[in-house]
Amino acid sequence: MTDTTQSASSSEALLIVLRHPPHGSSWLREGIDVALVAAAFGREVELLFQGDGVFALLEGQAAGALDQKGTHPQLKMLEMYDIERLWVSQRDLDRRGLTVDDLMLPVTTLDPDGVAALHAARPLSLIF
Amino acid sequence: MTMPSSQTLTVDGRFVARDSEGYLVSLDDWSPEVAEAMAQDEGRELTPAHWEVLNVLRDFYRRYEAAPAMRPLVKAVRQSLGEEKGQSIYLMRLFPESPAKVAARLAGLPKPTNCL
Amino acid sequence: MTLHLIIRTPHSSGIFADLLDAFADGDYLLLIEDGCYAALPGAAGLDDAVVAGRIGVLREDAESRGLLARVAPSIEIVDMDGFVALTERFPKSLSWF
Amino acid sequence: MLSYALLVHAAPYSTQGALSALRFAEAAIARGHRVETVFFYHDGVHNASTLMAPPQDEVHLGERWKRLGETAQTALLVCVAAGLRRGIVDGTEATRHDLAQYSVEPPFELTGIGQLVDAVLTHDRLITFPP
Repeated sequence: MTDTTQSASSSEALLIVLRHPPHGSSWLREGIDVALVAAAFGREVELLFQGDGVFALLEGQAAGALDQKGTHPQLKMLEMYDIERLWVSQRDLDRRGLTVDDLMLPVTTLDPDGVAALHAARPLSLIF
Repeated sequence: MTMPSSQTLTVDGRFVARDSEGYLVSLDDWSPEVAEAMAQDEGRELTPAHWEVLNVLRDFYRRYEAAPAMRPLVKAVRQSLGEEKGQSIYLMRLFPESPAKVAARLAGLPKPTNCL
Repeated sequence: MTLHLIIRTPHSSGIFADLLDAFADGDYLLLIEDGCYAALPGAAGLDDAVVAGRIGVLREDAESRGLLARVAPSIEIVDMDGFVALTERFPKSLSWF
Repeated sequence: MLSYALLVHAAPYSTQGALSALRFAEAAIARGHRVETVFFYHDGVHNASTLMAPPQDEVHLGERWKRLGETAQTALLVCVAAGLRRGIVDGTEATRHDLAQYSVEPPFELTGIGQLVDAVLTHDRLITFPP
């Protein structure tokens, strides 16, 4: 398990927790929008993919019906906004029959204690 | 045909509709000639240095389906055109007022939502 | 320490699982809106061992749903004023939906 | 005394969230706190519609927010990006986007997501009211 609480520089980072899958609702897009704006303002931002939010990272996504934009290009854009810390709940991957090899971006996995520790260590966070 | 709502440009005998702030009504209308005409209409001249940046923006949009804020624009320019040009002061000189906004408009990217 | 707020019934998808994964020592869980149904004794979704003594239900929302007399004994009943008092005690709150 | 920001994702009348947020705000003020900002995002932007007309025997959420804005000097901020997509625009944005009508008036104010980030960073507490 990776220690989530050590990095002093991150204690004031804004943690955006993404819990919804792409396409079916606008939660994921609107959550990423908040992350991008915060980063554009120079704030350190981290993302935690929990629950159905892990589906956001699934490899091989495309635009939706009626040309609905996907969120995968937004996720690929994160590095341009210097958002580099992506945390994923290992248990939520397991529950959905996925592994990190199914994901489109390099991530750091957390066990349940790690998820709780990350939440506890970040004074500023928003769930989408 | 889309009704030109406010200002039209005529490029190579074709009408190009723009909204009241000068953004293209339909992004499909964009071409390098349209960009030149838009710039001329705004009293700007597009040099090769301007075009390098417009091309970075169009490439950014193709990859990420979004127009960048200033910081990621600077980063994208630095990645494609080098350290010297990847500076906000350089972009400010090319596109005074607001490089991310002005250059995105000329590059035919969607109108931003005033979100920043 | 975090105040967790939950507004869905315990039978809705995945929320309680994700919340419990994020629940740390010293945290508190307040059930509001449809989350109040989790205050029934034996309701699926909440692991008593995890949250015993650290869980409350919003009085007004429980009352309007016919739950007030049925709330499990380990769950505190908190009114709107008490909700605000909880946010004074806990510097951070997270809403799960 | 603490300063609060509330984040409202809930549309009026569809779910209980907007009402919970209002009642929370009123209770917080009654305990001596300041509710400095309410930020409307996602479907919560519909709370700002000036065209809301509920039956007379139901709470008028638009009026209640307005009263909060006027009596407690709470800033009622509406995300412009979320609003534009959903037809929640003020006069300025209507002009900007060549629209014939608008649906937002003061004390509601269209702003960017940056104001939400700012509220998260500067207020003592942030409480989210989902749909």
